[in-house]
Amino acid sequence: MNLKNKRISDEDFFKEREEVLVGWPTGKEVDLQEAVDYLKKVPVEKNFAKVLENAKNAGITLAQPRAGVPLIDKHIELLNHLSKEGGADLLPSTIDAYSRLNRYAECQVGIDESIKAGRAMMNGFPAVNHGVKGCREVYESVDKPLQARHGTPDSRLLAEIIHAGGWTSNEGGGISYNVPYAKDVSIEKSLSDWMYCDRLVGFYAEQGIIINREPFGPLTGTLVPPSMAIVTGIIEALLAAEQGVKSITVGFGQCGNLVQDVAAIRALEELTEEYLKEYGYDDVVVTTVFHQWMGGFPEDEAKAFGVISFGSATAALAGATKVIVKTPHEAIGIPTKEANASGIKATKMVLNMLEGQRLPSSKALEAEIEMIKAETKCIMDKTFELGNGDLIVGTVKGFETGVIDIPFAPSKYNAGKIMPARDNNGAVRYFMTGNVPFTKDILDFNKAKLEERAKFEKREISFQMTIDDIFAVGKGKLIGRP
Amino acid sequence: MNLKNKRISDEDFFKEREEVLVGWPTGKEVDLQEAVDYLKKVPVEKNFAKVLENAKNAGITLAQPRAGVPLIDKHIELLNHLSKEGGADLLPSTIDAYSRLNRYAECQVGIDESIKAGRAMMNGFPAVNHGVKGCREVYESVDKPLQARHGTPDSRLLAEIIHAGGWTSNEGGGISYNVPYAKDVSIEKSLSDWMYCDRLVGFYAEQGIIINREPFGPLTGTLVPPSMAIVTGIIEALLAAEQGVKSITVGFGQCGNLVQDVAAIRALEELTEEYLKEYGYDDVVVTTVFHQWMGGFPEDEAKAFGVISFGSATAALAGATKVIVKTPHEAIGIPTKEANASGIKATKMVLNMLEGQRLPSSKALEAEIEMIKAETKCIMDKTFELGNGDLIVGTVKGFETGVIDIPFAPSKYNAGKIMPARDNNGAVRYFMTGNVPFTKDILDFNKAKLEERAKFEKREISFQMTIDDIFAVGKGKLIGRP
Amino acid sequence: MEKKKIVLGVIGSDCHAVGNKILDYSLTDAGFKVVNIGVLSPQEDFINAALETSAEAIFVSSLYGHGEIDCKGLREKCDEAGLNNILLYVGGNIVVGKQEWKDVEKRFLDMGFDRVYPPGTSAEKGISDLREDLGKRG
Amino acid sequence: MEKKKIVLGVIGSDCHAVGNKILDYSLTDAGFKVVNIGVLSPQEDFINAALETSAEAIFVSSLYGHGEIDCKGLREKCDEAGLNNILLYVGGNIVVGKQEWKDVEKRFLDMGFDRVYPPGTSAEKGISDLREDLGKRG
Ligand code: B12
Ligand code: B12
Repeated sequence: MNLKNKRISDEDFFKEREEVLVGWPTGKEVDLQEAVDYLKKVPVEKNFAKVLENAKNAGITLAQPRAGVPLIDKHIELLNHLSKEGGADLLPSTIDAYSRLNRYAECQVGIDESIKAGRAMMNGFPAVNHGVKGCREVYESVDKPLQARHGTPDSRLLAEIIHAGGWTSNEGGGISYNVPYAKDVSIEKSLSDWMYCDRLVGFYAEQGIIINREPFGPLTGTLVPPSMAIVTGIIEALLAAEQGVKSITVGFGQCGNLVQDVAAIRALEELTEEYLKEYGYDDVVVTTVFHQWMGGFPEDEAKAFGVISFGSATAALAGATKVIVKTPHEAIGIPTKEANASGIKATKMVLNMLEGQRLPSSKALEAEIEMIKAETKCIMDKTFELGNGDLIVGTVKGFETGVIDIPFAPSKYNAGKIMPARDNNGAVRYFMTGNVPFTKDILDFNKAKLEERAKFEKREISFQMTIDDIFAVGKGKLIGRP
Repeated sequence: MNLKNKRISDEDFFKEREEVLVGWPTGKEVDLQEAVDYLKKVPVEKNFAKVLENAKNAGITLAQPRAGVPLIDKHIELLNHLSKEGGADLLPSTIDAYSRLNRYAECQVGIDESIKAGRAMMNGFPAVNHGVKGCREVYESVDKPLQARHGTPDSRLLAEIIHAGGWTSNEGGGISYNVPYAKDVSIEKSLSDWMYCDRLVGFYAEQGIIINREPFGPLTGTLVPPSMAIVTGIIEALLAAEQGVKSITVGFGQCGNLVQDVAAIRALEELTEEYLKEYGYDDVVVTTVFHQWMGGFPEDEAKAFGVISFGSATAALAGATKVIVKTPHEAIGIPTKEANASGIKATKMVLNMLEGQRLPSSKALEAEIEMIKAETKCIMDKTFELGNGDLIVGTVKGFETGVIDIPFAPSKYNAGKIMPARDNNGAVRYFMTGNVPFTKDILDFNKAKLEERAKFEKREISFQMTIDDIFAVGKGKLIGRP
Repeated sequence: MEKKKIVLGVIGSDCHAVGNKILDYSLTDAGFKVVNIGVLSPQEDFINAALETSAEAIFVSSLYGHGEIDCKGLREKCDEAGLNNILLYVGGNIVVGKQEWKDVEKRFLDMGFDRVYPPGTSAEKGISDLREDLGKRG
Repeated sequence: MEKKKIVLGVIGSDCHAVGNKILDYSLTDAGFKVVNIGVLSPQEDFINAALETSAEAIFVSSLYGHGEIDCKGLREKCDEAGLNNILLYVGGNIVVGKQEWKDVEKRFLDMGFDRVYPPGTSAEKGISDLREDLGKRG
């Protein structure tokens, strides 16, 4: 393979750019120099990177919802509701699923049908179709920083349009927006496309405009063991830094065991900073995001509030820079703006009550942090080795060989050989380790933890445990006991 | 004073009993021997003491709502809704405020007006007016153990009627159901009346029937420092044990700092067991109850869910045997049965997710436990000293001298000289210590903690801080910052 | 100028003491002379205190849900006692449960209260209304 | 007896893979031969798979909210392809947002689906309905 982890040259970038912008007519609206001027006028309180950095320094946790509807005026109404009524600190624009596959013509159908039906027929905001103009209209109508949240393997045109539109953050990455979201996209292709997105942000940084980038930590949202999620975060952070990104938010989706979750956020932050330093990226600001439970939710709204609030408490106790908020409608469908605001309100109440409080350092917490770090290091070392020191090559080979392996992912480029299950305290462990290159100590530890549970439940460790765990939270428990 | 902490003799008890039972016509319905036979048929799963003991052994936290309406059929409907739809593990019957003052004639007006108006005109279930028959009707129509929850300085007749009615737990105590609830009742009088209630439970115990008793830990629910609450719990536990009570649940109302709250529950449980052992009560089963935030609530229901869920998480992490559940209507009024059930559902979701998880032992937690124990010991020692070894005498004198002092209590027998405020992490500390006999170390510690906050907020430690703290949770924060 | 006198108390069998202490503090701070009869106060205590001190207004709190029963007839008793036109304010959680505020307010206005406050009203709101109402009377 | 064949997949641009894997496991476990075309599957893939394998039923999942657009015309295309009377089931989170279930069900029944499932339906429910419907056909 040709792809290497190296800053894209200006020549290559601008050549690629020409192809990208013709992907849809709105591409013509992007004029980089004009965009730089526009972005220079973004005030501090509407710059995603700055708001995150300030929160990190102040030691507080910000709340951000997910939200997006197809039509611009409705989308503005929605975001303002979430900001003013809900009290969101950061605003999203969730992009619809057609855009995520670059099917902009289908988006147009969705927009038209939504206008006709008088209700949203799409699950997000088709930013590319609305163009720079539409994105700026949204940006100018809200009072908080804006970020695109999606799941797009090839988000190059989207990135061009949203950033020129005044949106100062883009979620995603070559692994995290491919493997959980796509079936047929090669890792090499998505890494390459996200290199472009990162380079664009790097370009802006060179013009003095800091735009935030956020790898999608939860991946499939389904029992992803912390170390595997952290590996993808570190890799995407390193790749982004190489392209000149200066503000990176690494993320993790709640697993449900408080100590493990806090340990994961701590390990994620520390390791990302260490790796960035080790590879010579000294001026990157690293912040963290904790996602409230990303798996199947209970249908009952009161129970959903319980899940939401527990996630908020964990985020605060972990000291995450921000928390992504779920809603009481999660199990059923895209929330109304009221339901969405109520999720934010419950979240902020808990964050406010826990402001400044942290899970105290303890032997149990330290041990969990060490275990997560040790697991992560095994995978990272092997990945670098597979790439002969090149992280892109290593990552592609890592997936090929199953050294990196995301449970329940739809991608055919993912080995799908590891299988997670909860231990007797609800922490997520590796039940089948596939080709993940763990030391014997780590393998033994995972096994012992699961055997403890098996013994307690008087059954064998088996795939049935995993299935039971997948349904457990939806049914009102953390652990899927028989 | 004549009152001493000594088991009431049978003679005195039965003499007093005659006076008690004529307090209202329904007193005639109580026939102790018949009641013993009735209670012997209570199955394990409907015996409050047994269900608590089993939960303690299993290490799980049970959820109990508050609830009570004036009419029997509506009350039964309510309790069944909370049990079946809400998933409550233990059932309450909250007694109305007229009954609490023994104004049974006014209760009758309330019952009649409620029938006339077609809606509840009273804030609880008037158990004395409904008599043994009414209480049994309730008991027989539900599937979980029943407890009376009230705030009655003189609950003797109530105790007679509910226990004969099959209710196997009574909340309250000579301090905790006087000082926060009454203005003019002397401590001596309420201690004496609660001696009777405890003796009644002791009498049943001698017949082989274990009834649970629960001191009301939260007191005024308003910034009560942990050690002061724990002192009242220990005293009431010791007094109850002297009368032969064998199952005691000591309680504590959430303050909001996670580490302090967990420390409080741990200290409460350990100290109560130690004191009971020290004074020779070896066969008492001690369990704990954690009350979700007892102060002013936010009006917004989503925020209320946040408060409720955070309290549930604390209860679980502390390993409390049960948690008393608030509702999303708390700030406004007595909840509908639906709102009440939704509070339980949010609570149980969090308890289930945290089942088996505990706040790990840490230096911070141990230090907080030690501080609470040291403060408690100062007050307990002085109380015994004031009473020349007699706890009843000591308690009465303790209140007279302000050695025991409950903030914001309406009772004129309470000194009202201490004033609490939150420190910079939200833990409740003594800001004015009145006559509470703390060592210099403890005084310095409390002061230093509050000065940390004062410095952070750039203002003096003052009553304004306390006021700001009182309103803070209602306004969506824990600490009342300027 | 002499301080205006306000009778303050929590009516009926109601023991909620915290709001009462805060109102006392805030009214005093705002320059009123507060006659605080405290919690668990029958109607008679309010009236006697108002008579004894020639108060301009009575602040009734009811938190525990029995407000409707407890407040009934207070205006009439005030009139009988010769407390003509004394300002009667009521606040707290004055009815049982979450009810439509418009209806609740009307029921209490009909009972003869001059001002009726929903849950969570700040002391400041009561004080500014009081200043306005007293101002009108001169 | 030969195993009955069921085509299983997630329609449209939908990547939700977990339910699909569970359904595959449960249907297989229940004795069916599952032809799983996976996530992100266009209508054509369902039809081709059913034609190739002579399947008895098609299990369509749609989770992400575009179910209504994605499912439109599937029955007609089945008919055109000669898959007469093939059982069409659909489940998941098939519309955008929380809507009245009765209306949603009707819209999908009108589109020609034989069974329409609300969010959170267990695999077992689908399997027992399938047994019943196949039973009727003999
Ligand atoms: C995990 C998850 C994800 C993961 C998916 C990872 C993966 N590749 O699988 C990630 C994070 C990637 C994700 C992405 C998105 N998601 Co999503 N996701 C969920 C979530 C939380 C759980 C889904 C799940 O795995 N459940 C567990 C499995 C076992 O259950 P199941 O899928 O429901 O299937 C069961 C039953 O429904 C039934 N069933 C399913 N199909 C059929 C068919 C038949 C015939 C029968 C009988 C039964 C049946 O059987 C299964 C076994 O019991 C749900 C909400 C929830 N349920 O709590 C949202 C949800 C499905 N997602 C949603 C959305 C909108 C998205 C996104 C578009 C946007 C976003 N929020 O980022 C993208 C999708 C992009 C795309 N192209 O598809 C919405 C859909 C909204 C709607 N319909 O109105 C939901 C409902 C959340 C919400 N309330 O907003 N998601
Ligand atoms: C703390 C508390 C208690 C403590 C009280 C300790 C004490 N002695 O003070 C304890 C635990 C003992 C208690 C007991 C009971 N309580 Co209680 N309690 C509360 C709680 C949580 C907070 C009250 C409080 O202190 N707020 C802080 C103060 C500063 O605010 P405030 O009192 O509302 O006063 C402010 C304003 O309302 C306003 N205001 C008040 N009066 C007036 C008057 C005027 C003229 C004006 C202008 C303004 C004004 O000014 C104040 C300052 O801003 C409330 C619910 C809530 N608000 O969240 C329930 C609540 C008041 N209690 C309630 C009930 C039912 C009871 C009990 C009957 C039963 C029970 N649950 O155990 C017993 C009462 C027994 C009795 N005889 O009175 C109900 C009342 C229900 C209703 N009206 O429908 C409430 C609303 C809870 C609920 N939703 O069920 N309670």
